[in-house]
Amino acid sequence: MVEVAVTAPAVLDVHDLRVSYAGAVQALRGVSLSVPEGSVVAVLGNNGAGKSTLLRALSGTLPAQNGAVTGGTIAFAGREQPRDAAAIARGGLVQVPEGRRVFSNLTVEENLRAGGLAAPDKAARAEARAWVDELFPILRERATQRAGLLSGGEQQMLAIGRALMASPKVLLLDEPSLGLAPKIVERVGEVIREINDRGVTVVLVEQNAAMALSVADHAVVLEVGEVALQGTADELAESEAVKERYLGVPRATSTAERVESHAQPLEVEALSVRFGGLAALSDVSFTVEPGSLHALIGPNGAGKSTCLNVLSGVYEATAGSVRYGGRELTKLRPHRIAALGVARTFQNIALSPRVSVLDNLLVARHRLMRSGFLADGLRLPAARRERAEHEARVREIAELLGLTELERPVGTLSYGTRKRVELARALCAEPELLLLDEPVAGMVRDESAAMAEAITRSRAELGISVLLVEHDMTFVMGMADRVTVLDFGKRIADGTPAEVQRDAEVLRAYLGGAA
Amino acid sequence: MRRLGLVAVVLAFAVAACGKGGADESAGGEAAGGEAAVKTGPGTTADTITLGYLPDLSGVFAPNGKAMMEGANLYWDAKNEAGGICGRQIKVSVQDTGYDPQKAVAAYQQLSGDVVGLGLVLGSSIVSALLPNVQQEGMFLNFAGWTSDILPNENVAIAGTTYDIEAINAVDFLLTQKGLKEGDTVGHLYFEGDYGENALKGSKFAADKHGLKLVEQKITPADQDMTGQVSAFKKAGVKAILFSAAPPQAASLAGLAASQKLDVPIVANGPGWTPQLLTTPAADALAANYHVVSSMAPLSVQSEGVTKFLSEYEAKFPEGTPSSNGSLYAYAGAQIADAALTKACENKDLTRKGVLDALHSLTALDTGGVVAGTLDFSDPASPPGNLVYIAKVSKEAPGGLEALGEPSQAADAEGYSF
Amino acid sequence: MNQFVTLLVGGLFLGAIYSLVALGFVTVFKATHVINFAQGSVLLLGAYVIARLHESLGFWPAVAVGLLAAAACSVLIDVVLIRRIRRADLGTLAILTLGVDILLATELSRRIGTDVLNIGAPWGNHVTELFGIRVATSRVVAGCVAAVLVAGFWAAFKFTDWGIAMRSAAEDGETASLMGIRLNRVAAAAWALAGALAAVGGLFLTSFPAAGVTGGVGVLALACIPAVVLGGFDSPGGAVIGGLIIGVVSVLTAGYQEELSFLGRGLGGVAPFAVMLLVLLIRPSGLFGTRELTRV
Amino acid sequence: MSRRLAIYAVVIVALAAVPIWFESFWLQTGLFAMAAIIAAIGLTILVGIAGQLSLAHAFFVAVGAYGYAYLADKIPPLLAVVAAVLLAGLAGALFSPIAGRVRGIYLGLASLGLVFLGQHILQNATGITGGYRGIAVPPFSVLGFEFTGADGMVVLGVPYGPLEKLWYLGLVLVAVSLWYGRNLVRSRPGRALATVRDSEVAAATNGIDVVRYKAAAFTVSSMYAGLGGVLMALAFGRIVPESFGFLLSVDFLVMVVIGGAGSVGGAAAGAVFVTALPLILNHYSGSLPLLAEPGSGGVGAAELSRLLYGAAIVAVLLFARDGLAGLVHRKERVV
Repeated sequence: MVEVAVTAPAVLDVHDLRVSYAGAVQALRGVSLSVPEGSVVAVLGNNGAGKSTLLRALSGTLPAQNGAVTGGTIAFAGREQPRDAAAIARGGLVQVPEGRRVFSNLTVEENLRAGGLAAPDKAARAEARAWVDELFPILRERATQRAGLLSGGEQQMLAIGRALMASPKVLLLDEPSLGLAPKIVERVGEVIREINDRGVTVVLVEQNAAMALSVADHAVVLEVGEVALQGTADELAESEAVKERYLGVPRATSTAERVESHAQPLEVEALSVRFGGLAALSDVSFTVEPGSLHALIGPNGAGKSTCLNVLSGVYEATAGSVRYGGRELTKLRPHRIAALGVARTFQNIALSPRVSVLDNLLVARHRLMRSGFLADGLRLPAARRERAEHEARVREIAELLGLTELERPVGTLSYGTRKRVELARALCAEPELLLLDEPVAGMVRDESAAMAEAITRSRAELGISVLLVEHDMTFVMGMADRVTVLDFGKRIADGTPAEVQRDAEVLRAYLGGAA
Repeated sequence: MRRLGLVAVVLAFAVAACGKGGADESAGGEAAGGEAAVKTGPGTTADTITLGYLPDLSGVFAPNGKAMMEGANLYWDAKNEAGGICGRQIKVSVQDTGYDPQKAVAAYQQLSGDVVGLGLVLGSSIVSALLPNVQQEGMFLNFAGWTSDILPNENVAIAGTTYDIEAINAVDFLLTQKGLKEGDTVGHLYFEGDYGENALKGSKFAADKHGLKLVEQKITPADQDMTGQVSAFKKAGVKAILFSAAPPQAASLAGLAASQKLDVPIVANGPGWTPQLLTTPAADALAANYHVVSSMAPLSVQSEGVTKFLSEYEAKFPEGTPSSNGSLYAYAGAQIADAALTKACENKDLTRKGVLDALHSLTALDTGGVVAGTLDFSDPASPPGNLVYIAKVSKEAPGGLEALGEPSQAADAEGYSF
Repeated sequence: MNQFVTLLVGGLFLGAIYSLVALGFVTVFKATHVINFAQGSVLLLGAYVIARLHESLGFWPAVAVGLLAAAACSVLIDVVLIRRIRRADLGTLAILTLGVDILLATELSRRIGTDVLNIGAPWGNHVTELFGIRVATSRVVAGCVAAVLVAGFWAAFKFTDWGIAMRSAAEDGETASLMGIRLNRVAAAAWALAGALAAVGGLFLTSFPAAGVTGGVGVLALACIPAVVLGGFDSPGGAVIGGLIIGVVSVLTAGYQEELSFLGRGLGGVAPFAVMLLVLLIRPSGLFGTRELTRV
Repeated sequence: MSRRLAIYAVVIVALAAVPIWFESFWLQTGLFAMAAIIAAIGLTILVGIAGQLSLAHAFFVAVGAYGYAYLADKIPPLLAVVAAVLLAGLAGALFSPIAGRVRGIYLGLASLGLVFLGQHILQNATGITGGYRGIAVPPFSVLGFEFTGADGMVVLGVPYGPLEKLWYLGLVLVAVSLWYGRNLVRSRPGRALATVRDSEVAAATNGIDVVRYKAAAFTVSSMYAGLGGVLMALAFGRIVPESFGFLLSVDFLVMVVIGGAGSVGGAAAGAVFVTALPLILNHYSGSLPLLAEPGSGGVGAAELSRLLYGAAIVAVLLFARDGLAGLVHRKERVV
């Protein structure tokens, strides 16, 4: 494997790193990366490609997610990296976690002090403090406010400032642009450069390729736990490979010819959701035609999942309406919505890990089965017959998705397989409308191809409508009949895949100013 | 497989044959003792008589339980050295109840097979749990709890009189000695459960009889701080306080009463005292107002029973006087069991029934002053004794209590029905 | 009226002591998400050590040793046991501490036996008069000490580096460790503090008007559970308020037992739990506790 | 197949033969253990399967026990059993509004409050409960067959008293409870409860009415508690409030946890361990050399069993995380 062309001596040197979660899931499969002193290195890749895992390995926070380094080495400043997160931070390798994670009950001032605890001495603290004030004057104004009340952008600034208080040698940034408006993203970019100019080495993990490549010297693209591409930022920015990864080139639509669907239209009208101050969704409208495959896409933090959660009754809508057939969904409790034949999957799998695949699938039959505490507990013939019938049907569906070993506890399966179980469970509910939340996040290309295949097939065979939430355009373009694009909670485009791909707004949302 | 099953069945039955069914047979019948044949049954052999003891050694009353076993061992060791009863040594078989009826029942099941009777059982919840079996197997049970709820009962022996009678005597004492008058208000601080509520029965009776107003304050052993209770008493303007709880509460009560300028006599049941109280900050307050009414002798009484007990105790435990009344209770209990067994021996019948009859035939047992007066076990419907010692706290007296005069009895007690 | 005031004051002072013990519960919970059922026997340990040593060492040194013993014991529980299964669920951890509690309580009450050990406080059974209300001096002292400790605790929590590390760790352990905060140290500190607070509570709960240290003192910590719950498990302020409420409630129910007799006598012990249940019905996470919201 | 049958046959015969060749101490201990097993299964369904932490179990056990004792001399004992179980179930259902609102530790400690309230009621509602004196438990009888020693029944030279007869009743009840419990875990309601435990959101979006199922979990587990209570009462012959306090609740939770939360078999094992350990240690205290003689100071059998109990809890939680059940069949570690 080719190392990044090293100019300065490497301050951080990762060699053939392998990480797995809970013994089961291989998250990194031999990643090598060397970070030259004083450089900015960007790590790109899709959800689940292993970016965050790489950072966790570097900052020693794997154990919290019961993951572990199973092979390879990490050398920091020429020495073997200690295992304990606190020790690492005090050693000068400080991470700004994904989603900022400021201490929202502490004041801005206190947050900065918390960061300062890792600083080598008083002098360093004072110096760092001065610098932070200079970098982020806004934090000075807000010093006494609770961090939770800051805007997303301000929180990102605080998170970075908090990390700088530890006067780091190397700064790890995890998705700093996540869910931030373009202007602020640009500001973050500038900040990173300023920090770098002060001689702090930066490792930047980003989905927003444009932003990352604009600030980075070197970059690597991870794909399912391996380095797929690497080189200088400029090379990668030009490379077709990257473009293609972030803007699917339209393939021949593999949409199976529509079967007659008994589903009803799902009409979302002027839907708005706000959490406290910030608006997660504002005034979003679209319609899912019966039997169609409708994709809801947008960069992370665009409000896709929020939308799905409202449709399935998990979140309350602040305004607007969602009608399925004649029924208004926004007023119904989730299990009532499910009873209407609306099934969903979850982005971060929500299966029962200790329970067998079969039983996890049977859960979805709940609304279709009748037997209760008495009949089941006493194993009355009726109950046994019912179980037999439904088990048979569940096995069929499992077959359809190529699931075997139905007796194994779900927790022992690989990530990809669990994703398929998640889909299978939704299908087992015999839905009319299927809501899929990022079904291929973190899958290898052929895995996700298989998933796409499975979705289109089951849709064709079962004649259901599908609303698919996905941030990976490539995946969607191949299969969707219609695409709605969200950005910062607003609908920025709606149309056929072809139309959407040509839409300037969309390009900007995905590739930032670059495109 | 059928064969396997068969084997199992056969096996089971084989074992059964030589099982417990056989074991029970051997009990009863004539013992091959040397001297004149004495009828024996479970718990008695040619050379031993076994008594069961069921104290609490691990639960809330574990400390008392231990003290009790001290007292019992003390008595029986001496007795055995003196040759035992009926030429037999007395064997004490102890099982812990942890003051938990469940453990108690199991413990009982375990020793009931080979004891002639129960030398001592602590706690009325325990006794109630055991009674069905005890009655069925017709053995006597010495109850370390002076509640009349248990009466009438053929099987239960109590050392002295009951809490309600003590309370009646207490009121009488207040009327005659402490200038309590009709129409006055009296407070009664008592434990939830048999002890307190039985005493309350007595105090209510006496209160009606003498037109006293009674202010009840019920507490649980967990309550250590009597602030609320005392201020309630103060508000009600009580002229005296009856106390049927444990020493910790006594200290709190007396101390707070003093601090709230509630300077009235306090009269407690036997369990309300331990010499330890004199080491607490409330010592002065106690010395000023605290009295104890009990059929158990204060250790300062110079009767031969008590002096004997003390000398034996000091011989075995050099650190001196017993820290808890438990040991004296058990000692008295042992005296009663001793008397019953001796009598049974004279009647040449050491079976459980024999012992029980012997017990009921005791009409004037003298414990040498350990228990007030003489004890009459002939009537299972009333407690064997009705005299009580009335004692006052005194820092000089051994055991911290100084008896006021001879054992006495309140006239009211006559009219009292259990 | 006068009685009411007397009871109220008495209750507040008793409550002040509960507050300290409750504060211990909360500190441990915030730092390590453990419901520490062993708090009761740690309290007993502290009181026991003081009672045993005050004659030989004198009162104040004995207190110092007692506090240290309790703190050390508490820390040991964390370092030796809890740390090994940090990420276990609440129930498991709670029951682990229950196991420890059984061990400690059994051994201590075996040593104490029938004795009622005098805590040997210099204020003995003195009484102080506050605006015509006579209160046991020890309670007044307790009140002041509690006030000072709570204030100090609050200040430390708010202003010191330790406090900030503590609060950061409580809010988001992983991020805190990314900021170089050593979670294990924070945890140990919290447990030590809880132990010391328990010992102080023990000292006052066993000095006048209570009789002294008996085997049963440990269960007094049970009375602090309702205090913690209705205050809100993760809120130090809530613990203090909760403690005061419980103190007042239990003293008042005892004082007005005559008037409340229709509810059955001996309410003192139950009332706190009844109040707790009512509060939970209205506010499912206590008065000041933070709601945990369900995430997808 | 036939092998398993054979094994079952042997086990059944062995269990059936126990009263014939074991002392009454063992029968008594066994009965208490059986009562505990039944109640513990109930709690493991609530805590292990449905994930609702509860310290109120002793209260529901008490409802069952007192319910039977109070009713059995007014209506036929068999009906009294049914009524007592239903009564306990009702009590559980009535608590579920709180259970519905309150989560996690708050639920656990709120339920703890229930135990203390229960104690207060038992002590003060003297009309029904007999207060501190408790009440005598009428003997069980079905179709005129009395579970007492009155009929002087003798089997193979062994007089069959109440204990011997109750033993068989206990066996039947335990068998039924185990059977029902196992069925429930892998049934529609069982799956629903497990899903509620792992993710209420996922449960709801799969059409499961979360609130209703939480209530159901409490009801079922309380009914188990009630049945356990009835057997416990019968084993006692007389019940008093002290038997149903805080410590009993703790014991039940310990049974479930060291048994391995969610495992019916584990709960049973835990129940036997917790109930029998102290009794048996006492039993052999005489033959254990290191122990001081009761009353002579030093560590007695009683303390030792308490200490062992505490140590056992700690040890199991530290070294056998999945509890006794986990020791039996090692599962693959799950995420």
